[in-house]
This record gives sequence, structure tokens and C-alpha cells, in this order.
Amino acid sequence: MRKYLLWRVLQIIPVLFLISIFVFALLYLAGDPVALMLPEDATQEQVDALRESLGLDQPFYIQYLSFVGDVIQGDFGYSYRYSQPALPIVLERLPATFELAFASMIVAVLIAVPLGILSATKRNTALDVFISGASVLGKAMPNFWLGIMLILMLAITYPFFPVSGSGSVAHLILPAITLGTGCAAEMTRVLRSSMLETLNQDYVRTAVSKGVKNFFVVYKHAFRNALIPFITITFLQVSTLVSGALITEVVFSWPGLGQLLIQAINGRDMAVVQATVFIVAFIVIVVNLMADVLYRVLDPRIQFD
Amino acid sequence: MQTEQPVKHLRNHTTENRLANWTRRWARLLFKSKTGTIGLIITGLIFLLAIFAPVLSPYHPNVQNYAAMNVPPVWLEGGMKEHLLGTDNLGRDMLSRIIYGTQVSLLVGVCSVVVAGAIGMFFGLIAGYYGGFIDNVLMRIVDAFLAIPNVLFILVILGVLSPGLLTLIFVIGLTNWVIYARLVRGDVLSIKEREFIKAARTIGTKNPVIICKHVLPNVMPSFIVISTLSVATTIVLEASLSYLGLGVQPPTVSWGGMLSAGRDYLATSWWIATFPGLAIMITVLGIIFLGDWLRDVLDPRSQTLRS
Amino acid sequence: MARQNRLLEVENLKTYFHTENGTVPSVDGVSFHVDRGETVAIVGESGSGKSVTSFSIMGLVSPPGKIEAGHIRFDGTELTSLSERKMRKVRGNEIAMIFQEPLTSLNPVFTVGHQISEAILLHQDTKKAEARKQGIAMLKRVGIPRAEQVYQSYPHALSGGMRQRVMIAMALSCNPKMLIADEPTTALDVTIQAQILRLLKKISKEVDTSIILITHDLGVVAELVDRVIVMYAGQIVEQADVYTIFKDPKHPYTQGLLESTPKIHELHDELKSIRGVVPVPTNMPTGCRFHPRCPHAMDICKEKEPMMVDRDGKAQVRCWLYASEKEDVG
Amino acid sequence: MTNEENMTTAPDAGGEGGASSSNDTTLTIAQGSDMVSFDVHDHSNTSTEAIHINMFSYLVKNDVEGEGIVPDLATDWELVDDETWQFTLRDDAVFHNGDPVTAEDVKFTLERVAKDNTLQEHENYRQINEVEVIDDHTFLIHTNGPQPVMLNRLSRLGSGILPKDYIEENGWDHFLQEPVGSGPYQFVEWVRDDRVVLERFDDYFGGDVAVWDQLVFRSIPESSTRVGEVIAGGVDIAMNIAPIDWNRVNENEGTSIVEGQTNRTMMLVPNHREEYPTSDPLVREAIDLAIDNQALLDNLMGGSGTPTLTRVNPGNFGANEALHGEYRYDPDRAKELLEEAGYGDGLELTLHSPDGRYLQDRETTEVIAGMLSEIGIDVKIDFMEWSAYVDLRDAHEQKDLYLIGLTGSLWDAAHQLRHHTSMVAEDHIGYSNEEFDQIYLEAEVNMDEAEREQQYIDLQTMADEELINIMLFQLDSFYAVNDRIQFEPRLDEMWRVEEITLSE
Amino acid sequence: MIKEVANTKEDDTLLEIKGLKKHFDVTRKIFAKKKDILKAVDGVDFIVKKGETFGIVGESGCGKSTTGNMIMRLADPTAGSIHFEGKDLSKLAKNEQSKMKKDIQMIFQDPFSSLNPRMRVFEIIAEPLRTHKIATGKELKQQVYELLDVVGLDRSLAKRFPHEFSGGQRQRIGIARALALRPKLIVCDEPVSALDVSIQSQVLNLLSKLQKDFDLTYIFIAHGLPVVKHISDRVAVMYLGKIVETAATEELFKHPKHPYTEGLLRAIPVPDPTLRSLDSGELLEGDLPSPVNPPSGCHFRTRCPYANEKCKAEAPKLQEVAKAHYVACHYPLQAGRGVIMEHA
Ligand SMILES: Nc1ncnc2c1ncn2[C@@H]1O[C@H](COP(=O)(O)OP(=O)(O)OP(=O)(O)O)[C@@H](O)[C@H]1O
Ligand SMILES: Nc1ncnc2c1ncn2[C@@H]1O[C@H](COP(=O)(O)OP(=O)(O)OP(=O)(O)O)[C@@H](O)[C@H]1O
Ligand SMILES: [Mg+2]
Ligand SMILES: [Mg+2]
Repeated sequence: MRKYLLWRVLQIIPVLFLISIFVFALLYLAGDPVALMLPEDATQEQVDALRESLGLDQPFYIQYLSFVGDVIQGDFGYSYRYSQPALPIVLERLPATFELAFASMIVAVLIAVPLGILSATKRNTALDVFISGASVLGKAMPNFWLGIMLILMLAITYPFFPVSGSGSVAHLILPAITLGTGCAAEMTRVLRSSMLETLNQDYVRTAVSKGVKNFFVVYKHAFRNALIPFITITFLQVSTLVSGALITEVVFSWPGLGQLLIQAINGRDMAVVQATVFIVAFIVIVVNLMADVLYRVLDPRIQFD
Repeated sequence: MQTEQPVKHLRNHTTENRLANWTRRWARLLFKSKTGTIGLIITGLIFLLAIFAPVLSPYHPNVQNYAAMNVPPVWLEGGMKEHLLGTDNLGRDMLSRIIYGTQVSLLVGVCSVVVAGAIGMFFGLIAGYYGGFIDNVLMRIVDAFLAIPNVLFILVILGVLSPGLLTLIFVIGLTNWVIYARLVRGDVLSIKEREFIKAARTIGTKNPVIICKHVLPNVMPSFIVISTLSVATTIVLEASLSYLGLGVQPPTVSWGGMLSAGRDYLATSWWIATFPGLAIMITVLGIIFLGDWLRDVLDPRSQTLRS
Repeated sequence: MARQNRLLEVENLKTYFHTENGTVPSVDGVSFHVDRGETVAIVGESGSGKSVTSFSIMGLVSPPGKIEAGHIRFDGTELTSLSERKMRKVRGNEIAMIFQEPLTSLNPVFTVGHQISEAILLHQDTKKAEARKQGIAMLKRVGIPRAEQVYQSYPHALSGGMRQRVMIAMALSCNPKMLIADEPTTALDVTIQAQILRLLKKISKEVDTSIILITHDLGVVAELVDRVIVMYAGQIVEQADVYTIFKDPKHPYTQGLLESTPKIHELHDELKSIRGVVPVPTNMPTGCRFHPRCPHAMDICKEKEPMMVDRDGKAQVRCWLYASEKEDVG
Repeated sequence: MTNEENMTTAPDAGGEGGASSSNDTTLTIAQGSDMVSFDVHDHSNTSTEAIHINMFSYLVKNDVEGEGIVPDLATDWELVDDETWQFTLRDDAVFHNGDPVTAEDVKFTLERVAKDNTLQEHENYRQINEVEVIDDHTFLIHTNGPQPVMLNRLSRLGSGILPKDYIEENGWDHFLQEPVGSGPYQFVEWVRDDRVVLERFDDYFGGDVAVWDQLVFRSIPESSTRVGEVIAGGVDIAMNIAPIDWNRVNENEGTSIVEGQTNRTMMLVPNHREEYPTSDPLVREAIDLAIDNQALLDNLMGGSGTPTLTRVNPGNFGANEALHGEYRYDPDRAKELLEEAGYGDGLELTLHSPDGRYLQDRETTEVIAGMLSEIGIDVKIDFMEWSAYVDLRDAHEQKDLYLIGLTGSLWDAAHQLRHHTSMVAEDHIGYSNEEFDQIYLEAEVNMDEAEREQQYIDLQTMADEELINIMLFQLDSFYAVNDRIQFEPRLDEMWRVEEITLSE
Repeated sequence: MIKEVANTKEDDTLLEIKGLKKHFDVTRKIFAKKKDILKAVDGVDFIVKKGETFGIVGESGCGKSTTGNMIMRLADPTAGSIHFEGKDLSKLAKNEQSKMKKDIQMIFQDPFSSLNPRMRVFEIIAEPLRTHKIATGKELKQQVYELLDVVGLDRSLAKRFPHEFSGGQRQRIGIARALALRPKLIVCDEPVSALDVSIQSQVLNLLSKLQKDFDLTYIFIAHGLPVVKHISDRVAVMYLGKIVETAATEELFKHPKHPYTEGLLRAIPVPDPTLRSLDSGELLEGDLPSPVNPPSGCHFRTRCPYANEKCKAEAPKLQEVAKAHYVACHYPLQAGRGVIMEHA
């Protein structure tokens, strides 16, 4: 197990290397950050002065080498917008995004597990069709639209929840539903198909022929096996969650990475953009690693070394 | 030597007969699955809308009418016969805009999937079939791409390039190819183990030919299903990008753009954001159903008439 | 015949599958019986309805399949009309079943012990520790070495033969009155198959358990069973005790089956074979279902379905060749 | 349902972060974006300054709608010579950490921004050569040549006086974490992209200037969410409310829309380079005549806002009031002019526009395009994401026209008119006018206020005649306000909480 | 009929295999000191003569298919040589390799996965002809139809997809494809194991007929001993990657000399209830050991009723103990039952 982990961790290195190339290239694609830092009617002298002071007139390779060196030390440079090192700014936002992602995951699981199992066991019935249809709709609803609708309905017309902001559990509910719904759609589909597959397996037939109650056949014998792909996909949803969070956070003015990133992009605050991309990618990689390990833990068939 | 009877009774293959058979087969396939029928009809209609938008829409989508701003759809109080689905905040006809929006939404959806699919298919086939070092390198690249959540990736790229229809298609394509590469590779790995590949090698078929003739057609069904799904998600993605100001830029009309521009009006003139939203949902539904149907159709098993 | 000796009686069983492409009459009017302590084989080619027959007995037919008609009496109880709850008491407890694929028939995420004790705990009022003891004893009985260790391992760690033994142990753990073994050795190598067959034989002798053995391997049949039921296309075409079937097969299909089996102890220049293929169930031939492949097919075979004919009480056969004899008798 | 009820049902009422207006003495204000930084010298963001003014005191304040420059920390100031100003500080001002505000702090503050050219506000303060401390409460500012607008500079962004000792002891980073000023409110917390919380500073030299114990500035980028918060009662004042939501806010019991002017002027900037048709004055005039400025306001802004022919609004020094409130509209004449210019068969122009940067900017552009098409100009609209838009503009790669809204934070026409001089406009839009430049440069160092004012008025007339830019209107701003609050929006868009009071 | 044991003249040899090995690296530990080598085939020698059918039997996983794959060049041998018509297959030039491909063809076990489900029967059979540019256009059509005739399929079936056929018919398609190139040698990897008895005999009969008609040589891999016995002239018995016994069919089945062969024979259920064999006699115990970690010495010793210390220490070599009867055992069985105890 430890060796497997070590191997997987080693595999991360080339991936991180590729990501760092991308992240560095961003700076060059991004063009000139200076213009955005000055007011609309700034003069050319102002622009030049600022550019020089930021060292943006240095040759390419010097910037590259220093970038790599810095990143290894956890230094992504200075945020123009915050006049602070970029990494702490990004790290400061992580907890809020984690909180949201975690809550959304719970929402998604709460929706997906019963629906997925139900539609698999009631295969081809009206209920199954309904659930499938609903999950398609779940995919078809853009996050921001759902978010705004939820605010209108559950925070304004019927004020059950606060409209926006952070700070309490109540604040978390609407954004978590918004974000969780999209993921739930995907997860329901996966769970349905893996349940269908396991329900058709011989060992399920064996369980029935032993006289095991229907409920246990479904929730113990079948679900336990369907859980393996389901958990994997659940973990893989982290990537989708982050994508969704970018937008959901704006709608609910949730102070997480999403808002930070969007503002950083609009403001060409490239240090923050780079740090965010890198950190998010790193987290996704780590989570995928966890998914992989969990997969192995859950499935006794897979050997550890 | 005794000859076996064919499993099914053989039909006479005269030319007319064949044509009739062909139509009958497709008709049968079409109506066999209800959802498939619905999907095909929806998708078909939407493509027609896109193609004939200039003919079908009552107004030019960008013609403003200050005398009729925020007019509700015709069945509501205050609705006007001239504007069946009402007008938006600038008095533009919703129906016309929805019809024209079809063009861009489909264009973005289909083209970016074609771009992504082509790249992904190519690399997936190569990596899966040849394996080894190429496979390793490609899969690390795929890992790297997958590690960056797609909206984040697109956002960052679009944030630094100037957005436009072409950029959008290209960037979405560039982001999504990894999905196909991974899917195709996985499929190829299992198809490679099937004995007919071995068989092709024993008769001396060259690798590129095996890839094209034996592997590719067998990867196609799941590829097509994922593609259709991806067309659907891309249409939604375009809406999300519009929300962030990175979608298709006006005056080009896209559903995503309409949806996101109309979000401020949800509480007051709900139709401005709701109709494009519905259009997206219906299209997505249609395309996903179509994908399911296509998977069935592409299975040669379904191409026989059953008695 | 002593009625109380009958353990299972299947009468005119019809199990159909209503699929998109039409109705599949997988089992179409099957009647047979199994006595206490008896080992009966159901043989037939793939798709002839062997498995569906056994699923019908177990009440495991699920939509789109449905038992359309017929009776299944087990130990005096009518199973077809039993409620699901009562049926669960029968399953595993009174009738146990083992399947062809030992690899996939055990749940990969639970230990062998868990799966054995599950059955025991379900049907017997015992504690966990007691169930464990029973389970281990059962494993020992089916000849598993190091039973305690195996009890705690996951199925994937066992070889095919071991898994099949575990399946048998699980099936026998509640002392069922009847064991249905659906192709229990098909997936195994000959040497392992021999071990399993010997085990089944031992069990049928030691415990008074009736066995229905489903197989297409005539060799296995000859080794193990008392009576043979030959199925073709959803129907029973011949029934007789094992010696009669092998010595004096009546139905042309049974004859063909025997003749096309290569035998290790005899020499053949060329194997006989049955021409053609098993019919598609949605497209059954009229009349006798075997007539397109039958070397003795007569006109009547194409038109009218033959009835089951009793031959001296020793055998029954469904073939027009013997119909007249029956008329004579009857 | 009354608003009060609304609030009690909201589950977050009283929640730690759910800054809610249920608390009588907490004022919650929602802006569209987060505060940028506590480094008063290193941002150029109006809404950040709008918060800062409650935490930091300036030497002088600019009451743009009233008396002009008024005392704040400085009680007196005088011009010693053309290049030297003398200031006297009040002696009762203390920072939030208890340190008194002295001339040393002023020197520290002003020289930091005047000397450090990496700071964003450096450009506006580099005119200061040196701050000479006379005693604790007296100092001289030596400028670089005559600086008639010096006081304006000292009353705006970047002028908050910083605590020298505190910063030198704890370091700059610590200051950014725990900022200290000498204004009426002191720092409590800043949750980035969520809220900035300030509380009353009891030792403020001005005493209890406002009714609020606590100020919460929320950042809510999504406008419908902002409106929603006001309606739900989570926020007292929300800024940048789009016209579509006005009814909603007004119809909701307990909230209403309050409107105010801004110093921002929307305009079309034509390209004067020869290859563009807009270099032809006739075309520019035709465009100007084709646009019905009032109709724009009527259709898009509910009639609010003021049509204008100049960028310098009243409230700025040197405003040409004759041009303000005026516009020209004559589509028939416009058509003739086009014909005269040789575009009788039609003309195609590209119009770049930001989307979502200014209130109704997208709609404004679309309506203008509609108006221009009436006189035969086919407008190709190019909506751009803001940063891309800025890139294009700064690379001077824009085509015929772009839409922009410009403001003047100096409150002096010098700022706005500089844009029309060849120093800026030549590279930018290919426009130069020697006469204009000459007058502008003279005025820039003219210490005679009256004469300077006239020079600016003339320059504006000239700019209008030349149609250097095609002015549209002075933009109004719209706030959704809880009725328990008495709030008059300010022209400078600052949150002067002493002016925001409870109703009744 | 007793099949003639092919005579041993040199030029009769079609295929000669010497010391053939295939080792798979199945190391799962990344930093393992020792690699885990799976010796799927571990030193196999045999000769196949023109016109004969050479059967290979053994339990699942003993390396039969791997051997077949190496002959087909589908897998590269780890060691050893394969000579076909005297030429070393691994040392052929490109163009010769292509020709050699034509001469050796294969029929597969699984009639479902060995035909591309998305190709029509015509295309499947035409593919080898096209690949080697043997025929085009009308001629191609003609040849495909002829092949269909040969394997007993109706020509009209050419337009169909594989799924429209039964297992037996599919196997015929596979045979037609293999025949298309007029091969000299056909490797049949369990061609009938997936088929029902009644169909199995049809295919076996067809194979026999084709052998006569086209002068074919077969390597017939199977685990069903009766089938092998029925069709083969000579049989090799494999156990854990090695051949333990080869002899002419009749000889092998009558006088097995290796205890494993004997065990196999005894394990076969005989379709005659009067000859029930399972009750009497000893059966082989246990399963096939792991090929990654095979027992020392004689691999079979763990299941051999006669094993002793020598078997543990020393791996027996394949030796000729009777005419054309080779066995790898320290103590080959004597005619009848019992062990020849040479060094008691
Ligand atoms: N779930 C089902 N849906 C439709 N048809 C079914 C289903 N299950 C079985 N059948 C059909 O019933 C018939 C009998 O099947 P069954 O499994 O009993 O055959 P079998 O004799 O056990 O064959 P095998 O030897 O292959 O196991 C087959 O034609 C099969 O296609
Ligand atoms: N590509 C491979 N990588 C690793 N191990 C392999 C590979 N191919 C085959 N093996 C192993 O080699 C051994 C021999 O396999 P092979 O397929 O030759 O057996 P076989 O005798 O044909 O068995 P069967 O009767 O099941 O077809 C097996 O243990 C198998 O697991
Ligand atoms: Mg079966
Ligand atoms: Mg094999």
C-alpha cells in the first residue's frame, strides 16, 4: 500500500510539471497587466513607469527560471490587486470553497443515492423515466440560473434562507443545492448504471436464492458493489464542483476561490490566476489520488502492492 | 455435407425491395424507442430552425422596438399578437431571437465537439493501440488537462485571449479532447484484447488498417454517445461562460447570451431568461435522447429486421 | 408410486419472457418430478430452457419473465402462489441453488465467511459465533483445507474449484431438502470437475438431499444421476432413468446428442452430428420443434405437436415415431 | 408582509456573519465589488475609497456639491509661494491605536506616494517634492512647479493620512492586516469578497458623527442578488441597481430606489485617424445629430441622467455649465451631412463597447446602433469583455468608435481635459490641436483661479465644436435603499456615513 | 480407425519448435528486488509434420494459447525458435514475413469475439484477400463465395453481420477467413469449446473434411480430451508451461506414461453410466499451482501421487521412453498401471 501510494505520488510529478508549463505560459498569453491597474484615462508615462517597476520588461527565460524556482518555494509572485504574495491569498480562500464543495457533495449524494438506486430497481418504469428526465434537466440547468431562481424563491418570495454571503450554515444551503444539483445528475446516472450492472450479477442471484430480503439484496449486496464506481465518480466530481463553484460563488457572493479567480482574470492579476490554477490542479490531483486509494480500499479484489 | 439453415429467413434482395427494406428498417428503428423518436424529432426541428432561421423568424433578432419593451408572451395579460413569446428589455422579439440563437448554440455545441472529438479520437486510438511510452506520455498530458477543472481552464484561456465564436469553439474543443482521448483509449484497450483484432493480425493486416477498420468502428458507438452528451453540455457551458462575460459576444444571438443577459429580469420579466433556458433544456434533452438512440442504431444487431 | 416420496412435482410449467421482440416461450409445458434423495439431470443444449426451469422453481423469474401457467409443488406446498415472504423461507433453507460461474456467484466485497453465515443467520435462530462454527464445519465438509483461514478470506483469493466448494458449502449450510446445481462444473477444468462431481455424489449419498443437476455434458450426467430429463426448445422431449437413456435412447434428438459426443473409450471415424441449429425461441417451428433437424421427420411432424408418450413406465418420449405405440397401449 | 416581518423569518437574523439590518445601529451597504486593499496609495478604485473615507482622515475634504474644499485634519492652509503650501493640523486628532496625528505622519504618508513610483497613485502625487515638518502640527508642502489643483489632489484617493509609527513598528504587511487610521470608524474585519466590517471609533476628533455603531460593506457582484438582499432585508443600501429592478424595489414594501448623480460621463470616442470615416468632422457631426440623448435616458435609464456636451460636470472646477444639460438631435440634418461627406449610400462603422462595466452599457450601445442605422450608418457592434476591451484601447487598435464612461476624480477640469490634448489624444485617437494644447498647458500652472476657470470653459467649447469626443450623458446612479434609512447619494459616490441616517 | 503415425523423415517436418519460452513480467511491486516472472511457456519442443493434426491439451492457464500465439507471431518468444519449413520465423525479412503470415492461419476459440461485429461476413472473409492483394473486384467476390461454399454456408448470407449467426455458423465464417489465404498450417485454439455438442461435431467434421481437401496441417489446442483424441494424430500434454508427454494419440490414451496424463484421463466423465469411474480410483488433488511460483523440480510433484524427493530436487527432461513417445517424468508409468521405479 505504501509502495503503491509512493508510486502514485511519483506519477504526479510529470503531471505537475506539465501544469506548471501551462501556468507559466498563461503569463505570456495574458499580455499586459499594467493597463488594467490604471484608471481608464491613464497616460502612457504612467503605463511605462508601472511596467518597468514590475519587471515586465525582462527577457523571457529569466522570468521563466525565476518562476520555476519561485513556485518550488511556494512563491507565485505578487498580486497586483492585493499587493500581497499570491499564494496566501489563494490559500486564504480555500476553506470557503472547501466548505461549499463539501456541502454540495453532501447534497449531491443525498439526491443521487436514493434516486440512483430507485431508478435502477424500478428500471423502465415511469419513475425511472422521470428520474432520468430530471437528471437530464439537472444537467441542462446552468448553475447561475438555478442559483438565481433559488434566491428568488427560497430567499425572497419565501424567505427561508439568507440571500447571499457566508458565515452560517443557513448561508450554505442555497449555494450547496445549486452546486450539488448539477453533480447529482451525473452521479445519479452513474449509480443507476452501476446498480443495474450489479443487480444483474450472479452474486445478487446467489443472495436471492439464499433467501436474503429484497432490501438487503439491493442495499447490501448490490449497492456495496455499485459503491465502488460510485465513490470514484463522486471524487472525480471535485473537478466539476470547482468549475461550478466558480459561478455559484459569484451568484451567492460566496467568498471562495471562484470569486477570487474571476476577479483575478478580469483584472489580469496573473500571479493570483497562476496560483489558483496550480493549487486547484494540485487539489484535484490529490483528490483523484484519494479516489484511487479509496477504490482499492473498498474493493478487496485489488491487491495493494 | 449438410448445410445449416440461416438463423433468419432470407429476404430477396432486389433493388426496390432493398430500398423498401432500408426505409422500413430505419422507420422501425426510429419508432422502436419512444425517447429516441422524441430525441430525433427535437434535434431535427432544432437543426431546421437553425438552417431556416432567416425564413422562419418573424423579425430580425436585433431589431429594437422601444414601443414594445418587456412585453410578456402572448398568453399573458399585456401580451401582443405580434410577439408570440414577448419581447426583451430592448423590445426585441423573443421568438426571433430564440430561433436565431439556435444557430450559434448548435454551432458552438457541434463544432467544439467535433474539434475535441477529432483530437481526442486520434490520440486515444494511438495511445490505446500502441501503448507503451506514447501511451504513458499522452496519459500524463491527459491527467494534467483533467487536473484543471474545465470551466477554470476555459475561463483562464478566454480571459487572456479575446473571446469570439471561433476562440470559444477552439478553446472548448481544446479543453474537452482529453475526455475523448481517455474514453477512446479505454475502449481501445478492451477492444484490442478481442480476438478479431488478433485475427486481423494473423491475416497480415497492417496496424493503421486495423485501427481504422477494426478498432475505430467499435469505438464509435460509445464515442458518439459521449459526443452527443457533450454537445448538450457545451450548450449549457456556453451559457455559463456568457454569464461570466466570456461567451459568444452580441450582437450575435446565442441562448446562453440571452439567458445570462436575461437573468437580471428573472424577477420582473421572467420570460426573457426563461425561454432561452427552456430552449436549452429541450435541446439538451433531445440531443441526449438522440444519443441513446444512435447507440442502438449503430449496433449492427439492431440493423436486422426481427420477425 | 408412493406419493409421499415425491419431493418436487412440476406440472405443465410455462414460463415466458415478454421481450420487445416478442414473447419467448422459454419453458413451455414442462412436467416432471423429483423424489426424495434422488438425483435428476436436466440436459439439453444452450437455450433449451434448463436454467429458466430452475429459476421458476426458485421463484427467481423476474420481469419481463413470468410463470404463465402450471404448478410447482414442493414438499406438499404450491410454490407458484406463495407470497414473496414465504418464498424467501423456502429459498436457501429448503431449496438451495449453485450456479455455473463460481467466480461471479460470490459477492466480491464480502468474505466467504460472511456469505456463508448470512444464509445460516437468515434461516436459523443462531448466534453469530454459532453460525461461524457451522460455517467452518461446512467448509471442512466440502473438503476445503485450512477452513478457518478460507472462512475469512475474500472470494478472489480462492481458485475456481475452491469457490465452487464454497458455493456448495453455502448451499448446504441450512440442510436443504433439495439442491439445484445449474452447470456447476462447466467453468472448471476436468481435474477440478472430477473433484466437484465426487463431492456432489458424496453429499447426495450422505445427506438425504435431492439434487437437480443441470448440464449439457452427457459425461457428467452418466457419472452422477439416477434419472435424466432431456429438454429441447423449452420442452421435455425425453425422460428416463440414466441407464435407459444411454442404452436405449428413443428420441431422435437424444440419439443425435449421444452420437455426436466424442468418446474417449471408443473410436470413431467420423462423428455423427445433428444438422441445423437450435431454433430461435421467438420463431419456433410448427409441429414438432425438432422436425427441421430430425432425420426421421415425417409429414405429421411438421403439422402437429407430438404428445408425451409413456414407454413401459420406464421412459417417456415426445415423438411421433412412438405415438402409435402409445395408442396401442392406451 | 412588512419588511420587519421579513427579517424575523430570515433564519440568519443575528447570525454572526449575516450582517443584518435588524440591528438598528448597523448599517449594511452592498457594493458590486470588494474593496481592493487597505493600501490607500496602491489602488485607483472609487468604491474602495468610498469605504476608506470612513476610516482615514484627509488633510482637507472636497465637498463637491457644496462649499468645495473644507478642513478635515488640517484646520488652515495657505499658499506661501507658487510652489509652497503651508498647512496647520488640528491637535486633537488621534489614530485608532491612540497615537496622535502629527506632521510627521503627513510627511510619511505623502512622501511615500510621491516617491514610490510603483504605487498606483504615484502619478497623482509626484508633483509633491517634499513635505517639510515645521512642528508637530505645522508643515510645508513643496511642489514641483505651480500646482493650482494641489488641494484637489489632497482631498481624494490616496490622501488618507497613515500612522507612521504604527507602520514602522509593525511593518507594512501588518498594517494591511490591521489597518489603523484616524477616521470616525475603525477596522474590525475584512473577509475578502464578502464583507468589510468597521465599528465606531470613540476618540474620533469629530465626535459621534453618525448614528451607526457598525458599518458592514458587503461585496455582491451579481446584481439580482444585490437587489434580492435589499428586498429580503439583509442589506440597507445596494448600489448599481439596473432600471429593470426599480419597480421591484419600489413595489416591495419597505424599500425604494434612490437616485443620484455621478461624475461619470458616457461618450463615444471617435477615431480621428485618416483611414476612418470618423476623422471627417461631418461624419462626427452626423453621428452626434443622429443620437437622441434624451431618448437614450428615457428608454434606458427611466429618464434619469443628464444629456451633456461636455465631460466636465458641475461640481468640478472649470465646468462649462452652458454645455451641460444640452444635446443636439436632428436626424434629417444628420442624413444631409452624411451625404455631404460622401456617404449617401450608407456607411459601415464599428462600435466597440464594454458589456456590464457601466449601468446599461450594453443596452446603450445597442440603442445607439439602432439610432445610427436610422440615418444610414450600419453599425457593427463589438462587445468586449472588459480586460480585452482595455487591451484593445491601450494598443490603440480600436476602429471607428468606442463607448466609454469617464469620470474625473480630481474634481478639476484639468483632469478631464488632459484627455483631449495631443499628449494623450494624438497616440490614442490621432487627434491633435496646437491651440488646445497651448491653452491647456498655460492653465495647468495658472495660479489665478478665475482666469484658469475661464480657460477651461473655453477649452470645453472648443472640444465640443471639434467634436473630439461625442458626449452622451452624465450618468446617474441608482441605489436600492431600505426605508428605515435616510440616504442621499453623493456626486462623488463616497459613503459618508455621517450623512446616512435613520428615518423618522 | 487407427491413424497412421506420420513417418519421421526430415522433410516431412512443417514446423519445428525448440526451447520455446514466453515469460511475462507480472511484477506488481514497483520497487521489488526480484521481478515476478510468469513463465507461461517454459521451454517447449515439438515437431509438427505435414498433413497431420497435432493436439495440445492441458488445464486452463498451462500455456496452450500462448504457444499458439507465438507460432502466429502474435507474441514474441522470450527464447527459443520456431522454424517453419526450415526457416526461422523470427529471422525473416519483411516481405517473407508477410508470405509466412499467409501460410499459417488461426481459428479462434470464441466465435463471438473473433469476428468484428461491425463488419459484414463478406468483408470479414474478403479482408485477407484484399490485404494480400490476392483478388479484387469480381474475382474477389467469386473467391469469397467459393469459400462460403467450402465451409457450408449459403452465399446469400454474405451480406449479414456476425450477430445474425449461431455459434457454429460463426465458427464456419472464422474457418473460411483462415482458409482464404490457402495456408499450410492452421492453429486451432479451442475451436469447438464454446459450442454445443451437436454443433461441435458439425465443426469437427468440417475441419476433418477440409484437412483432406486442402492438404492442411492442424495444431489443435483444446482442453476437452475426447475432442482432441477424436481429431488428433499426435497429442502433447502440457502442464504449467511445459510439455509433459507427447505421443501418437492412440498410444497416449492407451498407455499414458505421465501421472498427470493418467490423472487427466481418469477425470474425464464417461458418457456411459455403466462405466462410472469417479467412485473408484484416485483423482488428482488440488489445483494448478501458480505459474509465477511453480514448485521446484518437477512442477507436477505437488499433485502427483508418486512424487518423492528426487521429483522435488530435479526437473525431469522430456525423454523418449517408447517409440515416438516422449515423457517428462523421473518415473514414467508402465503399461498398465504403476510406476517404473528405475532407481528405487
Ligand atoms: N431475461 C430473459 N429475457 C428474455 N429471454 C430470456 C431471458 N432469460 C432467458 N431467456 C430465454 O429463455 C431461453 C432459455 O434460456 P435458459 O437460460 O433456460 O437456457 P439454458 O438451457 O439454461 O441454456 P445454457 O445452457 O446456455 O445455460 C433462451 O432462449 C433465452 O434466450
Ligand atoms: N499478456 C499476458 N500477460 C501476463 N500473463 C499472461 C499474458 N497472457 C497469458 N498470460 C498467462 O500465461 C499463462 C498461460 O496462458 P494461456 O492463455 O497460454 O493459457 P491456456 O493454456 O491457453 O489457458 P486456457 O485454457 O484458459 O485458454 C496464464 O497463467 C496466463 O494468465
Ligand atoms: Mg443455463
Ligand atoms: Mg487459451
